[in-house]
Amino acid sequence: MDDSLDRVKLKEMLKKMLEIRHFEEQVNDLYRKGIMPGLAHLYNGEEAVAVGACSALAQDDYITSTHRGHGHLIAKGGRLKFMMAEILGKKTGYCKGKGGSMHIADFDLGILGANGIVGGGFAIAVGAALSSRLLGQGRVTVCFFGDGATNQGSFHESVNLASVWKLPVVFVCENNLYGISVAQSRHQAIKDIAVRAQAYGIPGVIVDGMDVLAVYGEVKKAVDRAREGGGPTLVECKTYRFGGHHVGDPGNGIVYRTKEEMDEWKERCPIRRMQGYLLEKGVMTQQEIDEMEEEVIKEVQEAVDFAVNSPFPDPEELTEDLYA
Amino acid sequence: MDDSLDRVKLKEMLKKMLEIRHFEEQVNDLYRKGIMPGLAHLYNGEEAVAVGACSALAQDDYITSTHRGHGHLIAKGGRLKFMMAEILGKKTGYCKGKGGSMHIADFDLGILGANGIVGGGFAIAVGAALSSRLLGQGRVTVCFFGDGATNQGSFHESVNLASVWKLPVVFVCENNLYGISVAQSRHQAIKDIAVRAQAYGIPGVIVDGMDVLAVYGEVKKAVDRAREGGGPTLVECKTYRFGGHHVGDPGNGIVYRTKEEMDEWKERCPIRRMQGYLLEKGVMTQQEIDEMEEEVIKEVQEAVDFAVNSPFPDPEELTEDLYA
Amino acid sequence: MREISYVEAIREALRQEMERDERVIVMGEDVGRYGGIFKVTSGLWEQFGDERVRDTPISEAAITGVAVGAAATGLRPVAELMFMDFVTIAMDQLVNQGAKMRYMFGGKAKVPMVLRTNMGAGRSSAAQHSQSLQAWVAHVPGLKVVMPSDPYDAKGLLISAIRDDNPVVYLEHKFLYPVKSHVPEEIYTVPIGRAEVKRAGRDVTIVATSMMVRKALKVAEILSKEGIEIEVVDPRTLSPLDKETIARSVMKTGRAIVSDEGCTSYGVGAEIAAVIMEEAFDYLDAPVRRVCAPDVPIPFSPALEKMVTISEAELIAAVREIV
Amino acid sequence: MREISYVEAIREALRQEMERDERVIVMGEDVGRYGGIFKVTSGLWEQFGDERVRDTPISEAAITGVAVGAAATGLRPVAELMFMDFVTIAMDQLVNQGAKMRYMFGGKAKVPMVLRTNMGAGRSSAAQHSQSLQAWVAHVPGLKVVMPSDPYDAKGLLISAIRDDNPVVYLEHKFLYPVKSHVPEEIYTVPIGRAEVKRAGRDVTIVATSMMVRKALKVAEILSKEGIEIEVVDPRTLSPLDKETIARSVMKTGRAIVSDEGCTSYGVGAEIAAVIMEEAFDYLDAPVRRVCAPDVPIPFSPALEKMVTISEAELIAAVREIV
Ligand SMILES: Cc1ncc(C[n+]2csc(CCOP(=O)(O)OP(=O)(O)O)c2C)c(N)n1
Ligand SMILES: Cc1ncc(C[n+]2csc(CCOP(=O)(O)OP(=O)(O)O)c2C)c(N)n1
Ligand SMILES: [Mg+2]
Ligand SMILES: [Mg+2]
Repeated sequence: MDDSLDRVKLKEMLKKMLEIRHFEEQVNDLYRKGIMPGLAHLYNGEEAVAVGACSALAQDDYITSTHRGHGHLIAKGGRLKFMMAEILGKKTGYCKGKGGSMHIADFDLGILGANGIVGGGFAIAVGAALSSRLLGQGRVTVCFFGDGATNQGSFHESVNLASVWKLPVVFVCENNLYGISVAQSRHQAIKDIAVRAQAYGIPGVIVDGMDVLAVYGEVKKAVDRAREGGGPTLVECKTYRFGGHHVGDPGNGIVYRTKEEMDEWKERCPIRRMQGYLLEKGVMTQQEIDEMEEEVIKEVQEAVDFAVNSPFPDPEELTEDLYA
Repeated sequence: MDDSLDRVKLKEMLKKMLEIRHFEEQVNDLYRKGIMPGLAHLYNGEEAVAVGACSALAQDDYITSTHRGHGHLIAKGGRLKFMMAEILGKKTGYCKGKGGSMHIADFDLGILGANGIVGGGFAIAVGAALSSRLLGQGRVTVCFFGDGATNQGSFHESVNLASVWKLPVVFVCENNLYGISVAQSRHQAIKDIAVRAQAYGIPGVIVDGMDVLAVYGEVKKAVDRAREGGGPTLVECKTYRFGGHHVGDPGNGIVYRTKEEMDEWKERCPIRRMQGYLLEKGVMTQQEIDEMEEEVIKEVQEAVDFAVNSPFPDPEELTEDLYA
Repeated sequence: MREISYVEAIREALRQEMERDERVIVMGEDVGRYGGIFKVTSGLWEQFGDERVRDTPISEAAITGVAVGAAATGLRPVAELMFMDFVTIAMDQLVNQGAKMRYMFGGKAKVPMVLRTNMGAGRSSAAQHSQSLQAWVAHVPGLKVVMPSDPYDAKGLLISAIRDDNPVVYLEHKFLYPVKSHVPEEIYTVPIGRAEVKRAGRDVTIVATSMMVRKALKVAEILSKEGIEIEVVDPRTLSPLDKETIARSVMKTGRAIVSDEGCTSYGVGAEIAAVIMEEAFDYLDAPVRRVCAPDVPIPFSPALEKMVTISEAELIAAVREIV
Repeated sequence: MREISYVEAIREALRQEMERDERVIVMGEDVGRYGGIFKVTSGLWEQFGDERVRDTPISEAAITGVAVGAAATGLRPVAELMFMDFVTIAMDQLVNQGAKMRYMFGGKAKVPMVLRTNMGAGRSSAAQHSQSLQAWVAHVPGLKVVMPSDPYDAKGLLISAIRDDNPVVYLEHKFLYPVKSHVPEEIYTVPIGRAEVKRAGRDVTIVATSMMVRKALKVAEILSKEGIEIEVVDPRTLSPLDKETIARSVMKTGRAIVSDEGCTSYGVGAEIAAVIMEEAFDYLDAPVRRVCAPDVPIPFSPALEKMVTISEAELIAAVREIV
């Protein structure tokens, strides 16, 4: 167990993972009920990555997120009710309903936004790191992205720039083995995305993305290194999405994945694993865990209620917020 | 000495290098005299790369070239007079004057074009390789590019695609240590571009780009491998441009390079080196070399005369050649 | 008469051309076994296999550039960008390479490729999955740009596009995919560069693109009951634009509305309005009205998004203003 | 009165703003010690050093995207693209990220960045180093687009652009760089969104952009001797466009020519022509004439290139046609 992690923090990590899981289940439910407009890309199964990584950050550190962003936002402190309201297109949402699931941001929490463009966040993350350096702020940016995104030109340009300028940014790859339906082996001829670090002369590490403490440990090292001026690191987290590519993906992605593979990964549920660890180490009792889950369920339900009961934006808001 | 190289071929390699050198000197001259419109990026110093690589290709193999393309085109068999006429904007040029120095192509020779966009040729090369594979042609494509171009997103996307599809393409990097004024150490945090091959699970090799036989040898291996279905290779040639970035670059690039560095590299002139080799091995006598050079000078002069005496395009040609 | 949907018509065109010509291939993200996220290429992978129906990495620039290179060397690739919003990533390959290659090389190259993608808002997909950027590509010499508005044209224009020796941007509309109409089973072409009068009328011309053609036809139906006869002209091709057919209609009606789903300013409506003024100024009884999208990014919330997707009511209001 | 060149005016604006505000930084290819290939940033690296005057790798997408990210987090970056042709590589970062960030996030972000680049043909640089793609960026809500036509506006508009809290595309013209005129040494701003009547006249309005303003002024001079008085209106900003000033002029003259160096079809001329028709239809005595570039890529050969760079003679011919 990492010494920097006290009991409070450990519990918080579990709580965040539970929040993500239950939040996503509600989103899925709202989609099925026809209450959520559009689609959403759920984070179930990958909770350890967002929570492990964000636990290594201070409040004013930055993150950039992706189309699969709910987990990152919750892990960085995003308020469930404003998120849920946004996802339902409500005036009370983080972006007044203008953004939706793929475009939630909270600059006060250093959340520079989810992104609908695969690879859209890389350069923004590097830009934030440049600000931090030139403004002498000591802030570190964590840039989240998937395996599929590592084939975008913007990955290459951005990591190269960050490395040659030695900027304080940590690239956290969620290798969930697929970009929509295309398996990693069919979109790149490498198994470990971490090897791509060598192309930029930066460290590349591989970590079990189903183990929140392992993710925390590696990202923490990278964040410390970045903060001390050591430049970027590429951290590859091996993980898996339990659901489909988005809420509308038939059979949770059974068209391109086998049931065996899905079951195998579900066995490695990061939440169950963390619970086992906390029980084993005597940090929490089963009863405490159950209570925590109850509380989370309640919080998420409150967020849903808030969102459902919130009004839609007014027509005159259409042209607001375009120019500063 | 590579067995596949007979005396005829060795002499041809020297001749091509001489053609490039003298051709470029004439281009420079035409620029200084105000006869050449626009600018041109000369290949002096890098002759061994183009000639070594193209010597490993068959006539119907493909190349894609760059803004610094004269050398590649000559090496692949481009006709000097049509090239020179194009560079002067004449109707008799390869592209009827529409392209100029940065846009010469000869599809009959497999020359898919120089390119004004740094990084513009990568995907085209991969596309040609895809054609070759699907049409069962067994053609290999050599894609030329500079060190600076390896920071473009298109490099990454194209090499990745070629590697995962195992296409017959060889990526030949001319690492001349600078992208315009920016030294390699200031545009990427790696010394050997060949390491970038690891990001795609393909072989990456480093070769002395001032040694035409060394270049030939490595590219030949890569071409054979590609033709046999082994997929792409990244070949990094360490080289140097003797002149400035383009004909108008003050002091041959002295603003950002030291005289010592320039002199040191000039000592390693690939043409002198090849001449020494041919003399030493008894392939040619000094007199034969001198005669060859005379002949080349004459040929280049003929190209200049042809170009200078050719007419400019007619006004009605403006709207021709736009749509097929 | 057989009726099939727009998405089926596109798929049929692809299948028939692939059967006819081995050089035609399909490539893009998730176009293989998954059949494309809008199911356009569904079934093609099963029929033609991995080599000719190619899933790509998420690399829009390479997808487009590889299509350019492949087209220049003997294939006839049909590349798909999942959403038109992603053409932003591929503009160099499309515009600097694909569109200009032939011209720069003095006619030495030809680039017979099709870039298929879709435009249109209304699915609560927000600002990066809803754009209608046709004005950009139509501004580029060397490209052809087509926008079929019904299943018949969808099939015929795609076959023309595949057979065309130039790069053609083929723009589908998300809301047209399920729309059905008569489509012959046999192969036929709809010529690129030819507009069509989709409904004749004497009072007002509506020049409409893609989905707006459907809406204009409905509006024509409605207003016909009031005695207002609208002529609906569908350019079908934005570039090269069939100015004659458009001008001829306006010369007859004297009034014109242009409706396209791109943003109004510097959009398709501006060009068509300018052309009408140039070609039919003396016939115009009123200024050409643009009924295009407001100049804002596409908002997520349905409450706002419905204001940027042009309604029939807006068209009706515009007609009433100028008749 | 001090006269300096356009390039010096731009440089002075950069220098003065960098002196005034530490958050202003410059980045781009070869902008540092080399001073930029058109020497715009010459001397800035010496004064402000490596950290604030940053040479970048050849990565236009990252240059633009990093500027977006830096702007959203407290810097005020001025990024340079060496030629406007390269904006093709950066469109996602500029359009999907920079332009939309504020709107998508419901006003939470601001993106005070400037993207400087240059347009215009005539240097025998061929099809990929000569384009004038202003119509593309002007079509994008969330961006502002300015095109100074003389040194005074160049300085004042750049200072405004740097101080603006929105992404501003700042378009220079290669042939204006050496042009000199009066430029005050002190800091001043020229407001974004305000057109200027560069010369008053009663017979014809020429709405001209960038270099075409200069040519229009010369033509006005020449034709004035024949008694034809031309009013030259320079929008200066394409987005937001100052429709009032343009319309007011045309209401006075009744005749208008629009001249911009982008390709004619779907170009800037179309928008301005459409706006004139919308705002001043009843005052128009003739259709608005577009004198823009022909719809071809820029050819290399001077013999052909001179036909795509709009000449004063063409403007004169257009004036004669409509007066
Ligand atoms: C530029 C761009 N191309 C394609 C898409 C469509 N798309 C959305 S998510 C996705 C897959 C992304 O894969 P990965 O990066 O591995 O993330 P994951 O979805 O697995 O979390 C694709 C192709 C997009 N949104 N943006
Ligand atoms: C997309 C793009 N960006 C920038 C340029 C301007 N430019 C022309 S050559 C060059 C340097 C290229 O460096 P490298 O790839 O190392 O090739 P070298 O010139 O050294 O042969 C640059 C920046 C360009 N032509 N295209
Ligand atoms: Mg993935
Ligand atoms: Mg170089």
